[in-house]
Amino acid sequence: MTTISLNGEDRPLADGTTVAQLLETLDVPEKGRGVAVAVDAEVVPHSAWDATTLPDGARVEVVIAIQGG
Amino acid sequence: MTTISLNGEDRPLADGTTVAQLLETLDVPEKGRGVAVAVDAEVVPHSAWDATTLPDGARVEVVIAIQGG
Amino acid sequence: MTTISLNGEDRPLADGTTVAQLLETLDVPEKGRGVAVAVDAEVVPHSAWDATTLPDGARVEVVIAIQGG
Amino acid sequence: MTTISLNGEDRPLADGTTVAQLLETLDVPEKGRGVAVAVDAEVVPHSAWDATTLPDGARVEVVIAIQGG
Amino acid sequence: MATTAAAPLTIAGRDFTSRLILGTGGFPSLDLLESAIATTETDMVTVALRRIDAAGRTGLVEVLDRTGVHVLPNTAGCFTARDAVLTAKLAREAFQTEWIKLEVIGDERTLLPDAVELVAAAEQLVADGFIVLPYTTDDPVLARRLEDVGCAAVMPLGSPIGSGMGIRNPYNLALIVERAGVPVILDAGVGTASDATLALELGCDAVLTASAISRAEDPVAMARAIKLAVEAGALARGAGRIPRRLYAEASTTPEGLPHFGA
Amino acid sequence: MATTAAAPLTIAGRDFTSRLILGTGGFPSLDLLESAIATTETDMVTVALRRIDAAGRTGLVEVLDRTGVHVLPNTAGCFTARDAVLTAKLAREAFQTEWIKLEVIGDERTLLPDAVELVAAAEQLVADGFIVLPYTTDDPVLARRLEDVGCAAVMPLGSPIGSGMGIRNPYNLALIVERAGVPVILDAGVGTASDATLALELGCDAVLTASAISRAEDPVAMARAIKLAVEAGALARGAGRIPRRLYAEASTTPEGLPHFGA
Amino acid sequence: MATTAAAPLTIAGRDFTSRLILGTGGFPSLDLLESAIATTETDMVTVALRRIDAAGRTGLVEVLDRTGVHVLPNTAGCFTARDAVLTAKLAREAFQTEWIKLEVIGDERTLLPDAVELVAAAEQLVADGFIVLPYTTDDPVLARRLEDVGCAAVMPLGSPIGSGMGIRNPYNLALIVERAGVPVILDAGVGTASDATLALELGCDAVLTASAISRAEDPVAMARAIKLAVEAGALARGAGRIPRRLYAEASTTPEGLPHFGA
Amino acid sequence: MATTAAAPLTIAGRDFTSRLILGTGGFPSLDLLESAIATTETDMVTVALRRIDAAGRTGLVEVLDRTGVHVLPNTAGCFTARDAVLTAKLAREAFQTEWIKLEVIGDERTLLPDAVELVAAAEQLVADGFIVLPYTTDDPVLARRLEDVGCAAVMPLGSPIGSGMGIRNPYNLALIVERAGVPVILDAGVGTASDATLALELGCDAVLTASAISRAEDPVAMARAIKLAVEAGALARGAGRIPRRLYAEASTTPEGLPHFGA
Repeated sequence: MTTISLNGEDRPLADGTTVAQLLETLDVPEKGRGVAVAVDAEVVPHSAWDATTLPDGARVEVVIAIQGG
Repeated sequence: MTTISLNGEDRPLADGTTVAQLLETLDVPEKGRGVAVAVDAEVVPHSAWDATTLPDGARVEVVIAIQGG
Repeated sequence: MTTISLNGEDRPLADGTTVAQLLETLDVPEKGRGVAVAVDAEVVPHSAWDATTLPDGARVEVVIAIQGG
Repeated sequence: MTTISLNGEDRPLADGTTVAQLLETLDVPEKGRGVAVAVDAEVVPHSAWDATTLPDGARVEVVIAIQGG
Repeated sequence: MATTAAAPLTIAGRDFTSRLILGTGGFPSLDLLESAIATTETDMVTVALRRIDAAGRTGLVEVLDRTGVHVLPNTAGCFTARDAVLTAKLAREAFQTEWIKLEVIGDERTLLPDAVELVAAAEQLVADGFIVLPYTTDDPVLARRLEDVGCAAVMPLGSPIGSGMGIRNPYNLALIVERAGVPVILDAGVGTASDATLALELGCDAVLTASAISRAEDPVAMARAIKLAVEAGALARGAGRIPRRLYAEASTTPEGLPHFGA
Repeated sequence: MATTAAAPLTIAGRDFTSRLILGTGGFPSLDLLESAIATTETDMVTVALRRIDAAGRTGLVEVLDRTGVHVLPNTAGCFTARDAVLTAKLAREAFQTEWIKLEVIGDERTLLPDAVELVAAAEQLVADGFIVLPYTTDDPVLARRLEDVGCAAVMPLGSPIGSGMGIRNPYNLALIVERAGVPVILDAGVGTASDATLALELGCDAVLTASAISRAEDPVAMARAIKLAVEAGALARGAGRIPRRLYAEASTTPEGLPHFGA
Repeated sequence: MATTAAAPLTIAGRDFTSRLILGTGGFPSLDLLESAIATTETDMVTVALRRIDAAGRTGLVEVLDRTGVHVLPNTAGCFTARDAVLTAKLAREAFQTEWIKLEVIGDERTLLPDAVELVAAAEQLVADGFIVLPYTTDDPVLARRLEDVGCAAVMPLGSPIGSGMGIRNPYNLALIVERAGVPVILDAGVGTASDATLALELGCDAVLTASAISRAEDPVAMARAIKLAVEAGALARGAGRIPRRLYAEASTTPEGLPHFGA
Repeated sequence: MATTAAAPLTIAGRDFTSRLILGTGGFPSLDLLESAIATTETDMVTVALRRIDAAGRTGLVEVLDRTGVHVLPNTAGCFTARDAVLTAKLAREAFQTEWIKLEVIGDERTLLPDAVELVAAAEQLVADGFIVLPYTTDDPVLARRLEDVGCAAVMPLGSPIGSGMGIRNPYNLALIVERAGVPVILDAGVGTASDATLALELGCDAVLTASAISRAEDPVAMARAIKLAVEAGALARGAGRIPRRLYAEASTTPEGLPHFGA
């Protein structure tokens, strides 16, 4: 069992869950447009979402475009 | 019996009352300094206060210096 | 022989010259549009240009629209 | 024979000349008040003027208070 | 009067689609004037009157006829009520119009209006049936007096004619607008587009300008600039601007900021 | 850089037909945002990034795609160079763009930029291949530094974000413009149309505004007002305005005045 | 008229050592008024006249007598030339003085002067032997007219009475000063010390203020501040200030900078 | 920090009775400088350092010793933190003082400070035991940073050195004052007395000026003017000025007006 911090809150995950799998649980626009992911303060490119598994204790930030600026 | 308008309010006076006599009934500074009198929209000089009697129906304005300007 | 002052300068005229005749000698737009005439500080309406003769010594101002304002 | 750069210009000096001796050749206020000296971009404190000799090729800056600021 | 961008400008019962009145003075050529009239899409232009021997036949009338603009003659150059009234009467004959932009000047160097002569002239002209649009200072009491004697609009200055100094005292203009029951037209002082925008934002119903356009290096470009500026100002006035604040007001919410650890 | 109204705005080799950049913050609805994009005819809008659980799926991306505008993500809310750089990298992924509006804030109440962190972040991002458009103070030396480290434009403020105070120090803006070799974009402070016009007249190449439009009582009307205001300002800048004078300059010749006797 | 700090202020042949005239309105107590008179070292104060039954015996006359200041009665509250003239005549009797500060107001909310009534009243009072100091707008032509009808000074406003908005249009004040042949006294609008300094720097010969002092939290401290401010302004006017420049002018020579190597 | 006129100005534990710091640059003669020191009653003056062969023995030191003023050397002319730090160390030796007015310039024409180098230099000098008074822009965040790194005061500009343009952005100065925990000294931009008064009214604790005095036509008269102006501003700040109002606030009661019939 893996527990990550997702946007500041603990989230239990199945071991070996990938970034892509995590995003499927969120309401993300098609092809992840306007969305980005950082794991432990490193950006994970879209191209690596499928291949990147989330280790236990990972601090994950998933951000999306909002109105601003 | 004479009735004048003093600063907008009716005031009964003995017939033949002079401006000087009227002023004695008011709380006027010594020698009338800072005070002036108009009867029927004409100024009555200090020198004429003793000699000027107030006719019935006269509109009398008595003004005094206040803070202002 | 009549002499008028036209816009500040003396101008000899045949006796009985009308305002309309005077204007013919000037380069006035068609139908006098944009032009006005005063004789001795009185405006002469267009309708009276034909009938108005210029007396000797008349001070005549003929004005025209220019760019301005 | 020693040659230093004094305020950007070459200056020949006897070997072993000290900062204090150099200053004697300039028009410096009493006790060096308002005056400071840097040798090769290091400030030489007043207390070291007597003891500091100027090596050949030294870049010496002698500054004085002027009106300013 | 309140400005509504959508509604037309109405003066003395006449509607205007443009809120820009063009002064014709200072254009290097009639061609440029005609281009500026076309570019600004103005409905109304001012003209002056001068002795025909000094002016010659000018061609101006033909331009005005061709463009079909409403002509607003002025009394520029008059220093007394008497001269202004006589000039207004000449203008009425010349253009068969009751409309007059009333100028009574009190000082040659600043060309500022003379309040006392101005009110006197306005009274006489109104009594004689004129539709009087007086060029006035930015004095709110004087503007009110001019309205009270029957002027169809008031035309306060922003700054002296041709100075290009814009609106020197926006507070006074705002006070004039607040009280006015007739259209308020900023007259004099516009130097560039933003001055015109500001005038409308302050609540003026229209702007009159000559020199800012006619004496710009490129009069036609400036004509278009000021046309747009007037539209922008009228729209902005109607759109309800945000309040001024001393501090910031974030346009992006601070909530939901990501945290990247220490 | 000199502004020519006719020529397009070019930033980092990309041409823009509009000189108005729209911030998307503060619009009461996405419909109003979409209307404002259409009305302003802007080519480029800013967006921010926030945690998805706070923001939810917003629909914003769909609006952006529909309108086809160029997206300029920002780093709003960052107080350090490190956070700003990380946020910029997230933005690059989110929108597959190297463009970033760099904000590094130094004070919560005024949201003013922190000069030191800003320069540090700009250097890092430029080195990392970003096209950096930094939100900066109106300090001419700082603007120059940002250009020197490779920023593609500089975005000085007129006054604090959302304050609506306009351009508080036009002298500084003029100094920035005079020296700049990259586009100068007024960012922050626009409260109404005339502020935008003035920015262009001072030589700014473009204006970015959000709150002035999104928080106006009628955002679409204000969108149109500011669109026109920007065009007016660019045209006026190019048209060569008349000089400012202390005294008047008659727009009507005094020659040829009629005389009516005594 | 030119201000020389050293020379006394002369109005109608009477010399004043102070360039500050104190309005007595608004002081919470006669004691504070008396302290303010002492602190400012003013030579002249204004007073108003009101019906004795409203005012009661005020004690004001005694303060004036004690301090020995020259009394300048005003016509505050008058809206017509007729009322102002009558009030001036009452004031002449009350204080045995020909001096009158002439106020003819045109609007209750702004208390701005009515130009037409003001000139009419000034003419009548001058003809009747008064020494007339009219409170006027900042209109240079009106100021000139008032001088021409024989006023002993002109008293333009900086901004509305009691507004504390300072000098809203310094250009107009400068134009008034330039042309004036009588003393120019800034009347109304001073909110704090710098407003008074600026008035003198612009060339005003004196300043009249009431509310700025009488309604400050600490009237005596503000009295001293404004006294010093007036002296500072008069001195600065005479001292020949440096010109304004867009760029810097080093106060320290760049010559002789030390070099510390690379 | 809050200014109290009565309390002395305290910087780094040292009390000053005067709130005016005099820059010595630009005086046509040492005699005039000495007179200005005496007239202003200043406690502290700035000096610069230059190569002795360019400057010669100047006599300046003797004037400083005679007048007994506290000497504040500056780093005028330095464009990098390194040069400024070295210059500060020379100054420390020359005057046996830890006090330094830190200038790190970023642009020759405007002589505006370079924020990044300035902060770097300040940090080094504070670490080396200096009492650092940095000349800075009017950027509130930068001022706060300088305080945070240990500066003993902050010296924001009003406008460029020697420009005489006064305080171009009073809002920024007010923001600096609001947040400052160390004295705020207006440095640069004063052109005449009212500028100094305004600085104190805005809450500055002191004013530094050189050119306004030294380059005035009559430096001693201007020295006195600015001395009084500073005192006036400090007093006015403490006295609690009246609020600004758009409309008038009568200084004379309308009650009790006499009525003279129709």
